[in-house]
Amino acid sequence: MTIPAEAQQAIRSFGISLEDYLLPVHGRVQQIQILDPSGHLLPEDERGSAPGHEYPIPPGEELLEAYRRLVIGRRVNDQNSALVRQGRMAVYPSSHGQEACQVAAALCLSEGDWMFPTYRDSVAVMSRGVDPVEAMTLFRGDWHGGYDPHEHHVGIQCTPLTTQLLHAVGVAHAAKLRGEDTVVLAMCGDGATSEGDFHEALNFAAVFHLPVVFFVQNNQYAISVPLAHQTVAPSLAHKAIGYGMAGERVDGNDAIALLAVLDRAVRLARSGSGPLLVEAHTYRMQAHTNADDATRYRADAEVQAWAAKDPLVRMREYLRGEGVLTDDVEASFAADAEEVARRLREGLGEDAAVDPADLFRFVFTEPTPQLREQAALLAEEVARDDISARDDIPGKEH
Amino acid sequence: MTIPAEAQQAIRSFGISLEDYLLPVHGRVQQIQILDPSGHLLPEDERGSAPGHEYPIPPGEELLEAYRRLVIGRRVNDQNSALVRQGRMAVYPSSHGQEACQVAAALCLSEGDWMFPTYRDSVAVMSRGVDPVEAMTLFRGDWHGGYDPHEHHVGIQCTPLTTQLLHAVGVAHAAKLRGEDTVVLAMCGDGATSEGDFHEALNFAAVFHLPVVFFVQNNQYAISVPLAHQTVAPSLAHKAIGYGMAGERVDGNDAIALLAVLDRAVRLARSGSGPLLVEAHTYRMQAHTNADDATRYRADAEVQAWAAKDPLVRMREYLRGEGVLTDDVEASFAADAEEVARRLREGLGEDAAVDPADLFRFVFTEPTPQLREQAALLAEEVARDDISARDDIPGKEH
Amino acid sequence: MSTVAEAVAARAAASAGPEPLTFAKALTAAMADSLRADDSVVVFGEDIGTLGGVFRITDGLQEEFGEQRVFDTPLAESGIVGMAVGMAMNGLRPVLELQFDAFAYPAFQQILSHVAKMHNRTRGKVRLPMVLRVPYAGGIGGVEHHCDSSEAYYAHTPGLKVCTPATVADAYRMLREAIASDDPVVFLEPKKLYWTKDLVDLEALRAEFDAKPASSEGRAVVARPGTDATLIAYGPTVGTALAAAEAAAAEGRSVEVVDVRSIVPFDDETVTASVRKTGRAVVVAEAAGFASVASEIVARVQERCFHSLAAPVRRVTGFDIPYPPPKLEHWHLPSVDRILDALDDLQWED
Amino acid sequence: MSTVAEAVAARAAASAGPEPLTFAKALTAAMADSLRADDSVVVFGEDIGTLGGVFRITDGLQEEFGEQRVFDTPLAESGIVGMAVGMAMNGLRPVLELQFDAFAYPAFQQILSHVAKMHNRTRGKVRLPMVLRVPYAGGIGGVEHHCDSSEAYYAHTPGLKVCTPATVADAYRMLREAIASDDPVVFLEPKKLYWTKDLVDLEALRAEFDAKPASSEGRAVVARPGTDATLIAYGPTVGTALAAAEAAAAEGRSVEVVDVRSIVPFDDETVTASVRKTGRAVVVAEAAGFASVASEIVARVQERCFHSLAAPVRRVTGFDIPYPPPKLEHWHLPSVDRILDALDDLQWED
Ligand SMILES: Cc1ncc(C[n+]2csc(CCOP(=O)(O)OP(=O)(O)O)c2C)c(N)n1
Ligand SMILES: Cc1ncc(C[n+]2csc(CCOP(=O)(O)OP(=O)(O)O)c2C)c(N)n1
Ligand SMILES: [Mg+2]
Ligand SMILES: [Mg+2]
Repeated sequence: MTIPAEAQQAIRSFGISLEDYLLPVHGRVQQIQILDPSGHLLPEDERGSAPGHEYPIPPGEELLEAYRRLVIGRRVNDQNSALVRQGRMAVYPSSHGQEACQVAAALCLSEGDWMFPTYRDSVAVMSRGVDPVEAMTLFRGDWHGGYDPHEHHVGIQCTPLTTQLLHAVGVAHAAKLRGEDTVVLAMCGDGATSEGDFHEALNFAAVFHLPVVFFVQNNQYAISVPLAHQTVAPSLAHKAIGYGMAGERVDGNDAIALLAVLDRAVRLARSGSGPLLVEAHTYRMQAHTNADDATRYRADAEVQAWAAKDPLVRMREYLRGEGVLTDDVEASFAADAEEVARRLREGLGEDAAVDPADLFRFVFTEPTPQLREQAALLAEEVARDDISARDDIPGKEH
Repeated sequence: MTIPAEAQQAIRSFGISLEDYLLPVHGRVQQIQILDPSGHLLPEDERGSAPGHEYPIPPGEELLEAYRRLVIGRRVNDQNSALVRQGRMAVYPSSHGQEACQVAAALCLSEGDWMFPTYRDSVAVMSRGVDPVEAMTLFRGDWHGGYDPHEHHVGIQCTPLTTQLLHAVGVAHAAKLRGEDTVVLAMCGDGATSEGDFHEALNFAAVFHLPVVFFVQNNQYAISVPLAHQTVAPSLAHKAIGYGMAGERVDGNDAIALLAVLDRAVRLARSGSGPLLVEAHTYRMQAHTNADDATRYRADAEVQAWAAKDPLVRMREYLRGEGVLTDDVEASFAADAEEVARRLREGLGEDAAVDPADLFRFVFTEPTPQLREQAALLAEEVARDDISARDDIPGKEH
Repeated sequence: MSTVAEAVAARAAASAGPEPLTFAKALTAAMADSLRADDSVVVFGEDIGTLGGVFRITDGLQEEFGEQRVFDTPLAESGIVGMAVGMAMNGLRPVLELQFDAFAYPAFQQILSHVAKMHNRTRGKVRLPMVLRVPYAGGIGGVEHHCDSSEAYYAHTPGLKVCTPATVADAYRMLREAIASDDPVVFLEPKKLYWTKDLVDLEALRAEFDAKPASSEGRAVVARPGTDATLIAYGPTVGTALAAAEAAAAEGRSVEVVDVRSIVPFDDETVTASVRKTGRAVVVAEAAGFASVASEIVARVQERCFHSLAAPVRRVTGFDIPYPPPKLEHWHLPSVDRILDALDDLQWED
Repeated sequence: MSTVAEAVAARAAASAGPEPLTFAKALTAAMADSLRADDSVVVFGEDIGTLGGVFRITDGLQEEFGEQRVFDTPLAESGIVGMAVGMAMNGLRPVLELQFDAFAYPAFQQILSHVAKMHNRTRGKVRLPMVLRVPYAGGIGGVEHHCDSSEAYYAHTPGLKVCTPATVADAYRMLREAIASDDPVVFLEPKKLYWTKDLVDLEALRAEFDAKPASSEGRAVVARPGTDATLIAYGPTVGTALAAAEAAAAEGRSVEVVDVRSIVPFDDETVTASVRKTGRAVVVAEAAGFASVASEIVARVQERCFHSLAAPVRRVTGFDIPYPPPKLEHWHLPSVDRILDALDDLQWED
C-alpha cells in the first residue's frame, strides 16, 4: 500500500488529489484542455493543470497516428450505422463524436495492458487491434462476442452497465499477485457511474491498490437521461475522492489533452500510484442506437453547439497548422479508412453460416448429459429440415 | 433543486462542503469534537469547525436527558448480552461503546421524522420510543420484527447491509412529493459503506434533493475487517463529495458534539439543504455479536485505549463538573435504567406463545390458494400433536 | 396536445365498440387510468419520462401527469427498487419499469430480501403495493442480456405475486389489477407482444375494472377449448400454443389451450380441470426448462391428475442455455412443430 | 504453529485410518490441499482471513498461505464476484466465500450475467474456473436472511454447475473437484451440517482425488438401498430422508434414499434407475417448493419413469413462505413424520 515517493509527488497534482480537498477553498471545476475548438493551442495557463504540473504535448508522430485513427474511427462509425440501416447488423451504438476518447483509450496502453470496453467502444476495440468484422459479431447477431479477449487483451464489449469495471479490477489484481506490471483501462459512460458496481469497482481497486485507470466518457446522456438527472456532483472526476483516489477531468473532444492525461495516468498507475479516475467531457452526436430517437429528448441547438467542437476537425486544423498533415498524408489516411470500411462492408455483406449445434457447445467446457440430450433433439429437428422450412418462427417477423 | 440562500450559506461550512474541495489545499482530516475524554470542554478553536461556523453547545436539559438515555442504553446493552448468555435470546449485536451515537440519533429527530436503523441500533430504536421487548422480538427469534414501523416512524432493524438507506430515501421522497417536511435519518456502519446500495442511496437522495441525513457509525470494524481494508479515503465523510453533498466527521464518543452536529444536520435538511452525510468516529467495545470472538482479530491494547474514551464517563464528568448532575439525579437515572432492564428480563424471561399458523398469515395480504393448502396440511399435523412430541426436529439441537 | 392514452380513450368512446389497439398502448392506457384514478400512483424508472420508455410504454404519461408523478431516475436498478420500497412504506403506489429482464438482476437483493418479505416481516403492518414492470423474453432479435426469461426467479420467491398477460385486453386488465393490488406484483411483459394488435373495447374494460377490480387476479383462462390434450402456456408462448392447437386441429386432434396468466398465485383449479378432462398435457414456456415455472406446472399436474393421465406430462421449453444471439434464437424458442412433436409423443397408441 | 488442516492431515496420516472429522474441517482441508497443489488457487471473501470465516471454514488458511492468496475483501458481494471473474480471466482459480445465502443476492447480476455466461459468450475462449461457496439453508436457529435455500436461482441459470455435499467425505471430495473444475461451480454448504462429524480417512480421500480428480462430479449416489419407494434428497435433507427410511424400515417398508449431490448437471441415470425399480418416489428438499429444484426432479422423474410409477411423485419441501424465525422454523422444515406421511400417501392399496 506504499506509494513510491516519485509517484506520490506526481499524484499530488493529478487533478483532484488526495491532499487537495482536505481543507476548504473555493473555485471552479478544473478541466484539462490543450486545443481550442478551432485547433489552436490554448495559452499554457488556460489548460487547467496545476502550476508545475503542466501536461506535455505528445510528440508529432503520436499525434499524426492518433489523427489517422480518428479518421478511421469516424468512418467505422458511419459505415456501421449505414450497415444497420441496410439490415446487415441488428444494432450499433455509435461513438460518433467520441472518437478522440476511443482512440486515446487504445493508444495509451502497452501491449500487455488490458482494456475493458462497453458496447459503445467498438472503435476503441478496433483501434486496439481487434479485427473489425470480429468486433461486429455481437451487433450482427451471430454470437455474443466475436473475438478472443486474450488475443489483444480486450474484454468482450459489455452491456450490463459497469459490471466490466470489476472484471478490470480482477485482471489487475491477478497480474499484481503474479508481479506483472499490467495496467488495466476500465471504461464506462456517465450514466453507468450511478450503478452500485461502479462504487464497488473503484473501492476495490483503491483498497487493493491496483493499477486500474477508470475512464468515464461523459457524453452528457444515458439514453435520454441528461447528466443533471444522474448526479449533482461538481464533476464525475470528483467521485475519485470518496475512494482516496486521484481524479482528472479532461476535454473529451481534444485528442491532445486526452492523450496527455491518459498517458500520464497509465504511467502513474504502472509506477505504483494505485487506481486513477479520468472523466472525459464529450458528446454523443447520434442517437443512443439506431433504435433510439434522440429528437425526443434533446434540442437541435445543443447538438449543433457540440458539432462545432468536433474532435476530428480540431485535430485536423492543428496538424495542418503545424504543417504535419499534408494533402498526401490526408489522402492516405482516407484510403486507410476506406479500406477498413470496405472490410466491414464485405465482412458483414454476406451472411456467415451459423451452426445450431453451437447453442450447446460452449455452455460448459464439456456439455452435460442434459445438454447432450437437448442437442440431439435439435439435431434431429434440423435433420428433418422442418425448421428451415418453417414460417411460424417466433421473432422472424421483427 | 434550488437551495435556499440561508441553507446554502450554512452548508458552506458544514465540513466538507461543495465549495470546499474545488482547488488544492493541504491539511488534516477535520473532526468535530467538543468534550475531551476527561469531560472538559476543548478550546473553541480546537473543536474542528470552520471559523464563524462553530457549533453551539446544546442546552443543559437536553444534555441531561441525553445522559439519562446513555445510562439506559448502556444498561440495555449489558442486560441483553446477559439474556443471550442465559439463552433467552438467539443473538444480540451490542452497541456498547456506541451509546452516544445511538442516543443522539434518537434525540435529533422530531416526531414526524423517520429513522432507518440496522441490527446494531436497538438502543437508538428504543430511545426513539419503541417498546424494548417489542424491539427484541427479532433477536429473540419469535418473529422477524416486533414493532409497527408506522407507530414511531422507525423502519424494521435491517440486516442486509445498506439496503435500508434506499428505503429511507423512498420515505423522504414520498414525503417530499406530498409536501411534508419529514427528515429521515438513515443509519449504517463503516463496512456497509462499501456496498453498492450505499452509493445508489446517496446519489438518489442528492439527485432528488431529499432531506435525508446519512449517519455512519464508523466503529472501526466490519465484524473482523478493520477500516483500512474497507477504504483508503481520508475519511468516510469525504464520500459525500462524489454526490455533491456536504459531509461532516464527528467524534462518536462525544455526545455533545454528536448532538450539535446531528441537530444542525437535521435542521439543514429540513430547511432544504438536500441530503447530508455524518460520520461518527467510534468503537465497538464488544464482539460483533455473541457468536463472534473479537480476540481473534484485535489486540486488547486497542480495546483498552478506546475504553478510556467511553462516552458515558466523558458526559458524566462534564455534567458533574457543571453541577447539573447531582447524586440524586444520577440515582434516579440508574433507577430508570434498572426499570428498563427489569422490563427486558421479564418480557424475555418467559417464552411467548408462537402460533404455527402465523407462517402463512402475512406472506400476502390474503393467503393464496397454495398457502391455504399448505396451512391446512400443517394445521392437521399440529392437531395430530405429532410435531410437538417429535424429537427429530432439525435444528432443535442448536 | 392530448396524450395518447386520452386519444385512445376518446377514440374508444366515440366508436363505442372494439378498436384495434396494440398491447403496448393497452399498458399505457392502464397506467394512465390508474394515475388518474388514484393520486398515490407514481411511475418511474430509466428513460420513462421524456422518452416514454425504450419501448414507449410510458409514452405521454409525464406530459399528462407531470414530473412529480412520472419521472426518470438515476441509472441504478437497486436504487429504483429500494427507493420504491420506501415510497410504498410511506403511502404511495410505485409502478416501476425495469428496462430489460436482465437489468433487473442488480435489484435482486432488494426484490428478494425486501419487496418479497416486508409484509411478512412486519406481520402485515407494512404493505408494499408496488408493481415491477419487467419487459421479458425474446423473439425480437435482441442481443445478449435483452431477452432473458426471468420468471422462475420471481416465482420461486415467496411473497411476490407474478403474472404475465398474453392478450391486449389482459394487458390492460391485469396491469390495472396489479397496480390496485396491495401486494407487490412482478408484472412480466412479453416484449415480442408489444406490437401485436387486437380489437379491444377499452371502455368496456374500464367498466369491467370499475365494477370488479380484481376479477381476473390469480385466474387462468381457457384460451381455446379442446378435448384430446391440453397445452399449458403463458405470456410469449400462448400464441405459439394456439397456433399449434390450430395445426393439430387440421390433423384431427382437438387441443385445449390454457393461458396461465397468473403464475403466483397459480390457478390449479382451471389447469387441473382441463387435464383431468383431456388426459394429456404439454407445458409450453420460453424460459430454460430446468427448475423453472414449467417444471412446477408439470409437478403440480402429475400430482393432481395422475389417474387421468394417459402419458407423462411433457414440456416444450427453451433449452438450458444462455439466451442465444439473434441469428440462432429461432432454434431455441418453442415452435409449433416442437409442440406438435411433443403432442405426438403423448402415447396415443396406448 | 501448524494449521488445523495440517494437524488434521497429520492425525490422519498417523492413524492411517478413519478419524472423526467435522464437515467444516473437511472443507478446510479441501481448500488447504487445493491451495497446496495449485499455485493459481486464491481464497477470498468477507472475514475469511484473520477471522477464518464466520463459520471458521477458512480457519488457518491465511496463516499458512499468506495474505496474497487468502485475503479479506471490502464488504461488497458484487465486488467480490465481479473481481473474481477478472481474476479467473487472468489465470487464477478464485474460491469465494459468500457469507450467508441471502448475502449472495447483491452479486446476482455478476453471477447470472457474467459468471454463468462468460464461457459461452466467448465461444469457450474465456474459462472461468471459480467456486462460489455459499453456506445455505437453515435449521440452525438463525434470524432472517441467514437461512435461505437459494439453490433454485442458481440451478435455473444455464452455465452454472451447482452441487451440495451431504456427508463429511463428500464435503472434501466435492470441494476439491469443484476447485479443480474449469467451469464455475456454485458450491452449496448446508450450514446445519458444519458441525456434524464422521469417521473419515482423509489420506484415502486425497489418494482418491489424486487418482481420479473428477470421480464424483455430476453423480448422484444411493445413500441407502431399498425396494419399495425412493426418497430423493440433497444437502440438508439427506439426513432427514435417511432417518425417515430407517423409521419406515421399522414399519416394514424398504425405502431407498438417493443423495442427488450434483444438481447441475443432474444424474438422471441413478435417479431413474432407482424409481423404475421401486415405482414410487418422494422428493425431499428444504427450499420453498414452488418452481424449485424439487419441482424439476418431480418433472424429470414422471417424464422418465411414468410407466413404472404406482403413484404420483410427491414432494416434501419447505412451504412457500419466507424462511421463518428461529422459534417457528421446525414447523417449516421437512421432517421425518412429514416424509413418512408422504410415503403413506403413495397409494399402496392400488
Ligand atoms: C444494468 C443495466 N441497466 C440498464 C441498461 C440499459 N441501458 C443500456 S445503455 C444505457 C445508458 C447508458 O448510459 P451511459 O453510461 O452514459 O453510456 P452511453 O450509452 O452514453 O455511452 C442503459 C440505461 C443496461 N445495459 N444495464
Ligand atoms: C449484504 C450483506 N452482506 C453481508 C452481511 C453479513 N454481515 C453482517 S454485519 C457485517 C459487518 C458490518 O459491518 P459494519 O457495516 O461496519 O457495521 P457494524 O456491525 O460494525 O455495526 C457483515 C459482513 C450482511 N448482513 N449483509
Ligand atoms: Mg452517456
Ligand atoms: Mg463497523
